[in-house]
Amino acid sequence: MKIPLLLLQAGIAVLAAPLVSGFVRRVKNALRMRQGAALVQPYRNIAKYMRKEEVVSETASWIFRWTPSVVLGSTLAALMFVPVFSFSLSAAGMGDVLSLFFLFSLGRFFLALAGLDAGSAFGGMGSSREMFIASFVEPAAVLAVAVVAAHSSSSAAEPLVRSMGMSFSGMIAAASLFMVVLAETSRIPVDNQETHLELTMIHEAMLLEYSGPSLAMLETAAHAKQLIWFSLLGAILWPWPIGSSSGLSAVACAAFFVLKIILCAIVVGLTEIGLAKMRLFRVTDFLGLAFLFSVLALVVSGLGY
Amino acid sequence: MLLFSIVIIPVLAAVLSALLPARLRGMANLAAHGVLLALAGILAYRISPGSGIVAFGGVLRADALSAFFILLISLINLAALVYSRPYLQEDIDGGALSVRQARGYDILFNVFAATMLLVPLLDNLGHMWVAVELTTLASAFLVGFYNTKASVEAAWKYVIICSVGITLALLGTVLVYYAVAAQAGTKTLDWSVIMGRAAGLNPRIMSVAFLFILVGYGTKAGLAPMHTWLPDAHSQALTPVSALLSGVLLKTSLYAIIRFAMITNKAMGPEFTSRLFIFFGLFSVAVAGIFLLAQKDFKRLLAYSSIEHVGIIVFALGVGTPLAVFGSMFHALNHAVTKSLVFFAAGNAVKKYKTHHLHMIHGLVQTLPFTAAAALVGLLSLVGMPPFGIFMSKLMILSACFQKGLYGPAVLLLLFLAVVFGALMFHLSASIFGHKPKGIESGGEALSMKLVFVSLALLLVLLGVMMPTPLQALLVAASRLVTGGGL
Amino acid sequence: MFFLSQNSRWCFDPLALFFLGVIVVVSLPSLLFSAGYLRRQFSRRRTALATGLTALFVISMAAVVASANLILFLFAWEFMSLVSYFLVVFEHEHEASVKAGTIYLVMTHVGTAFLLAAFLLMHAQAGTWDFEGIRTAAPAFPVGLKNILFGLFLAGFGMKAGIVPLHIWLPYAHPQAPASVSSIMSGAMIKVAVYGILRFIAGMLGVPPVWWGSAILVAAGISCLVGVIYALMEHDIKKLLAYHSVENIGIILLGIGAGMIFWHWGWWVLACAAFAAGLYHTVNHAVFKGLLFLCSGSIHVATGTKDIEKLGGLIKRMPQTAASFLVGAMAISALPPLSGFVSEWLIFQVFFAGLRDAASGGKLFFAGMMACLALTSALAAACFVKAFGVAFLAMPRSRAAAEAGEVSLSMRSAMIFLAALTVALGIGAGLVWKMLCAVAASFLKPPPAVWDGLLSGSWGLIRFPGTDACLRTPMIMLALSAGIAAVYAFVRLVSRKHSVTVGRTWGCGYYRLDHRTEYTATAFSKPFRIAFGFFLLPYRKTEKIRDSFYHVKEFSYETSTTPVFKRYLYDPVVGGLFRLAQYVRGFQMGSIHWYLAYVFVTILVLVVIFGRP
Amino acid sequence: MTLFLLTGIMILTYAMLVCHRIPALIQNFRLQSLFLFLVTLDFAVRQKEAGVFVVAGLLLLVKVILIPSFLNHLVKKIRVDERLGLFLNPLLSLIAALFLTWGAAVFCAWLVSDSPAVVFAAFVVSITVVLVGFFIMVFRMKALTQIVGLLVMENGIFLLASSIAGGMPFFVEIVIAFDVFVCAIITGIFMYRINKVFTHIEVHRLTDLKG
Repeated sequence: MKIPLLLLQAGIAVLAAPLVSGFVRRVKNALRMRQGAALVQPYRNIAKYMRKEEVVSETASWIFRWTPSVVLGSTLAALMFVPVFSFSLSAAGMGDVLSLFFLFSLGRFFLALAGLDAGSAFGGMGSSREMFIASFVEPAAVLAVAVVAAHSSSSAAEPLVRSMGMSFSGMIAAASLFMVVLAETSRIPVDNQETHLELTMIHEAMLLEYSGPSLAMLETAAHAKQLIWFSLLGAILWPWPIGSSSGLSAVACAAFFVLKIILCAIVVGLTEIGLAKMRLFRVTDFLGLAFLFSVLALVVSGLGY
Repeated sequence: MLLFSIVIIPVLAAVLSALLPARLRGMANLAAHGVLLALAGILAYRISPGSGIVAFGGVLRADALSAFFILLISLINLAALVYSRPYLQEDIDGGALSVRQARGYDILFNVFAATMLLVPLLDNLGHMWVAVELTTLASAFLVGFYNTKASVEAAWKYVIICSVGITLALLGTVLVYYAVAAQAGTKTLDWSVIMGRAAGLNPRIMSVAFLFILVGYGTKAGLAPMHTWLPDAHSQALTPVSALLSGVLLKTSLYAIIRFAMITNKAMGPEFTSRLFIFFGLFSVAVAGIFLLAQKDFKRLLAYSSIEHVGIIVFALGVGTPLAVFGSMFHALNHAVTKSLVFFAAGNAVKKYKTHHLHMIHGLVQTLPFTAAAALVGLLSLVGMPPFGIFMSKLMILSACFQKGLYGPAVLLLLFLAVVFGALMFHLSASIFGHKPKGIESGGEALSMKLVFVSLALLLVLLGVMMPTPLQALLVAASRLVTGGGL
Repeated sequence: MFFLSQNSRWCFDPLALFFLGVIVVVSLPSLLFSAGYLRRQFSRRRTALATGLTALFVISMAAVVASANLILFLFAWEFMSLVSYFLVVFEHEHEASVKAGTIYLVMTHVGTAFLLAAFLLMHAQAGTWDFEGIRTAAPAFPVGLKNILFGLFLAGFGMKAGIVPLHIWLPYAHPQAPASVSSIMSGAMIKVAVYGILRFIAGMLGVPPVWWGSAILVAAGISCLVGVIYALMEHDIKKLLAYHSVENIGIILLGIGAGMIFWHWGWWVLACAAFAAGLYHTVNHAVFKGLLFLCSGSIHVATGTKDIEKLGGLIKRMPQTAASFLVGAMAISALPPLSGFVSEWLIFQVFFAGLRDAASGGKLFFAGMMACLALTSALAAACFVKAFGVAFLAMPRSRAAAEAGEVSLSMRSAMIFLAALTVALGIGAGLVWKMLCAVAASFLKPPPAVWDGLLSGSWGLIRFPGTDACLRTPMIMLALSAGIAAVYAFVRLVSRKHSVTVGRTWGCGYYRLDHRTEYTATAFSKPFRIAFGFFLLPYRKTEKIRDSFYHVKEFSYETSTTPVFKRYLYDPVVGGLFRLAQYVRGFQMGSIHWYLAYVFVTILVLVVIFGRP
Repeated sequence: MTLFLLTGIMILTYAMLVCHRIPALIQNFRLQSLFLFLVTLDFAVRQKEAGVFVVAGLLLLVKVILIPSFLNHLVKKIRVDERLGLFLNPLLSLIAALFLTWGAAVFCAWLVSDSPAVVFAAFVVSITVVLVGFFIMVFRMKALTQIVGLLVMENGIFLLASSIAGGMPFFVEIVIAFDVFVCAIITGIFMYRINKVFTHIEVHRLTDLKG
């Protein structure tokens, strides 16, 4: 019944995801008055990795070899939960945003193990910092989603989106979620995607040992994850026409969705340019702020706005 | 005739052991104390149905209460005797004791047993006082048996403090006599007669008399502020003697206090004595708990734990309901059995490691496995762990206390018992477990010692899990006698 | 009137049967494991003794759960503590296990003192020792008494369960016992305490006031966080797992506390669901904690050490142990297809329902609890990445780890059985959920109308009543495996010549990396130590040992965290008692004159005070 | 007549507190026992009961003749210096004794308020003798003083027993007197042992067993 449609939707999303991060990079370079790489540069990278030969460290175990598939697989499964174009598995009762977060933590768990498996200091440092940031992201994210869901009687992603109009508490929750998105997609204030200085990068450090097709898979997984977060953020900020049941035609929904994603990308690009990378132990205050925003949102929604 | 024979047998045994050579003397003593236990059983059996009384020529008299104490005394005497045979044999082979001293020990042991058996049987309060005084004198030589500085000092303190205490008790007895004489004009000190007339006694004199009795016999029973002689005497005495001292001697003086308390209760109502008992009981448990924490000597540790258990028994008497008195009697029996088991184990350990110091004794499990098992069983039973008797008696006492509504004292008791539990576990588990010190080789426990350990441990578990009905009947009769109310 | 021969009554209602099941599920594999585990370490006689004691331990736990009489319950409860004390002290050669045993028995005994007081109060009030009699008499109890009873039960059972201020003994006792025993202790014995809380507080004292539920929730929240933070700092694998038991007990009590609050507000459906969520996490924790302890036991046997800093690279030498440890780690970090995920998802739903429906004050309270649970599960994931990564992956850090071999078949089969059970509990969530709702309803006794709300949905589906969010774990499992298979096939298809060569790990091109450059557990937990510094009060000492002109030849770095509860709560009390004892010891100074003076003063004081006017 | 004897006993009790040397103490005890014998004889004459005469005779034999001579024999055998070793010098001891007498008087007034003067006087004297006996045991260093203190306390109780309601039952008195004699003998033997082991009989130096 819905399964083939869902698979189709996931496939399109995976293909479109690199485009989004390419677009974000384009936005940043434009603001820096630079020429910068083409929009499709991420596709070229992935294609290059695909052709390359894979070098695996001698100390690595089967975990190192299977992590890329698990990470990408879990992200694909997560894709099915989020209302990307039309509707999502949660509408079919598969689970909801909470399971989404848990699927992300599955991917993160294996990626961290792979980082440790290679036996180099950089991988260990990366996974330690990744888990550190993830543990402070989790409460803020869960609470933000809970607040938003509190309006729409269930935390299933799809109904969550449909019934909730533009409300003040939704806005504050979206702000908190925006900070969470910055942390999760390793954007500037928390982690720097573009650098290759081993001691500063967090997400990249775990991928340091990978090459060839495995690296390609991990790259696409990162892009897909970013797409999911953007679509979740967009769903909360501009909740209206999503999904087939709202009377608008499917094409209009998809167009509106793409518009939302572009808007998010621009906002993210702006913040990346505006801020400098924080010291690791100030990230706890940053994410603490995000958590406070979601508590504020809860208080506001408690008052009825 | 039964009562007379109970008193005469140990005296005869004393005389025989003065005459017979070593091998025969052992047999005679064993036979004598075996028969004694049997007689005590018969006495208990004859008395338990209803409030039967067995008397002999106006001097000796036994009711349910004294039958129970006779049973208790003869049981522990037998256990101590069976244990002291191999214990002394080791000393004689090792040259620490001469054969003459061993003979002296047997005579004194029997005299001591005779005096203790006499106390519950005497009806006249004056005679009872003399019997208690004689127990002190008889046991003084046993405490000071080894002619070392420490044991002589311990014996001296034991004799003097207990004699002072008992003199105060004599003053109390005289005051009781005065009250009886002044009120009814009858010149008698027989307990049964006084109980008949107890209702009309002058409450003022009776209260003062009971205070003297409580402090006097309390000194002998090791209640808190007057307990100072007890740790010295128990740590310096021979092991079987200290088992007798703390297992049974303390209880005989408690028996005397109970007799007087029954009179005072009849004269002035129970709340006067119960307030005193509860105060002294709790104070003893508290003092024992605190002193246990800072103990370094194995036998002194056990002496303080005796003070604690005497405190619990007196506390239960203070609660005063039939269930509480049943619990206190049952606790007295449990404590006697447990304490003798632990003292025997301590005796072996101290002899093997040649030191009283707890920090030097460790790895007992490897050097003396049977003794370590006995020590562990005894320790766990002392602190009231389930399969053993004290868990049940503690439960009875506390439940009686809660039923009567004495929440404050019950909570205090629980608190102090927890402190005692911590102290005992902290000290003894370090010495029972751990590595064997180098110079000591393992093994060397006599068969009869093992027999004593196993039988006492089995008795404890039996008392803990189910109560034999004749014993239960005896205890119910005793508690009905003391509190006047059915269970 | 008192003795076991007259007082043994048993009851097997659904709650008791559930906990019996939990005990059996943990004990059987552990006993199987212990056969191999003990034989390698101890002589034949001591192995027999240990197995006998373990069997006795399991029987006593079963007796506790099945008893229907206060005395029998108390008897079995103390007997359980006693036997577990012997097991903790089993390797009595090590001084540490004797000390741990003493701390354990003393704290358990204090806990039992609370229980004893509560039982006696109930007996004094209700007049009977049987559970039935007390349950019928319970509504008549005065409210003040009910609150006192609640406090006593929470303290007594909290001490045994390991709720935070009372958890001191747990990280000492569990690691000292042999691995198979510590898995039973962590898996089953702590659950018996949870059973006690359910049976007496929920089962007997009737509808609870709201502050009961919130007290349990607050205690549970603190236990979660403290447990996981200390686990992050711990590098002895069994102590790490022990601290995690504290954390998971917190999670279980989160469910139960929320259930009691809903029960007070009369939301029957949510109350049943919350209790069922708590019970679900109980059985999950029993299974995966048992599994993890068995794996730690096999590591201990194979390498002879429990310190993960000395391990490393075990996955290549002990594949099955590594695989089962990984399954356990994934379950405890609540990763999707497995059982841990399902129960934490349920507890999240409980809090979400509470958040949505509660009044404004309640909203914040439930939000706080939800955030605390989220933080705890994330920290748990971090902790087990550290534990698994440092212990099993990369290069061995010591000779023992390098030469470790796989353990015997019986041990491996026990571990694999539990791992399979973890996966099964994850997949068959719908079935288990229905059973647990029945158990929860059995002792909550909701009005019959509630039943249909709970039992909807097929075997695979959990429909959480109230928020109608539903979870189909088999579907998630399917989606995951489909995703992974699709990706693998796609990559295999696209890069046909996909050649994989084995090279050296990237060491910035200087030299061949060896185990000294690997990330150690201390390093891994350093960010957390700094972030939670306000609570852990970390201590750090660095020292240059040998210095040359250009660079440091040898450097010593030492760090430790202060055990806050032990230092600021327990040491002052125990230290104070010992100082008091030293002072009071002065009163027995040996001079006979003072002793006589004591007797003299006593009689004077008594005559003055007690002499009747 | 009895009042005269009672004052005699009181004076001797105070005298006991003052003496410095052991033979003096024993002599004082002997005199006090003699006066006790006379009091008992006086009561016996007034009651005209054979039993009390026997008791008085036994008292004379045990307390006046046997015990003091045994103690003197012991002191000669031990050949230890005869100073008593006082904690409190005689003056302070006397003040304390006065205070004890006042206490005994108050206690007896409260206890036996409605009895004739002689019985009241006998009560006060016997309680004072008991308290002084206690005092001697606590505030003197030598072991012998503790034995004598104990015997003095028992003297006080005997006085109390014989003065109220015509004396205790006959058989009880006999057994108690015999018991006191045995107690004196045994404590004497122990004192001898202390001297043999410690070569002194200062009891306040016996403080090895602590804690």
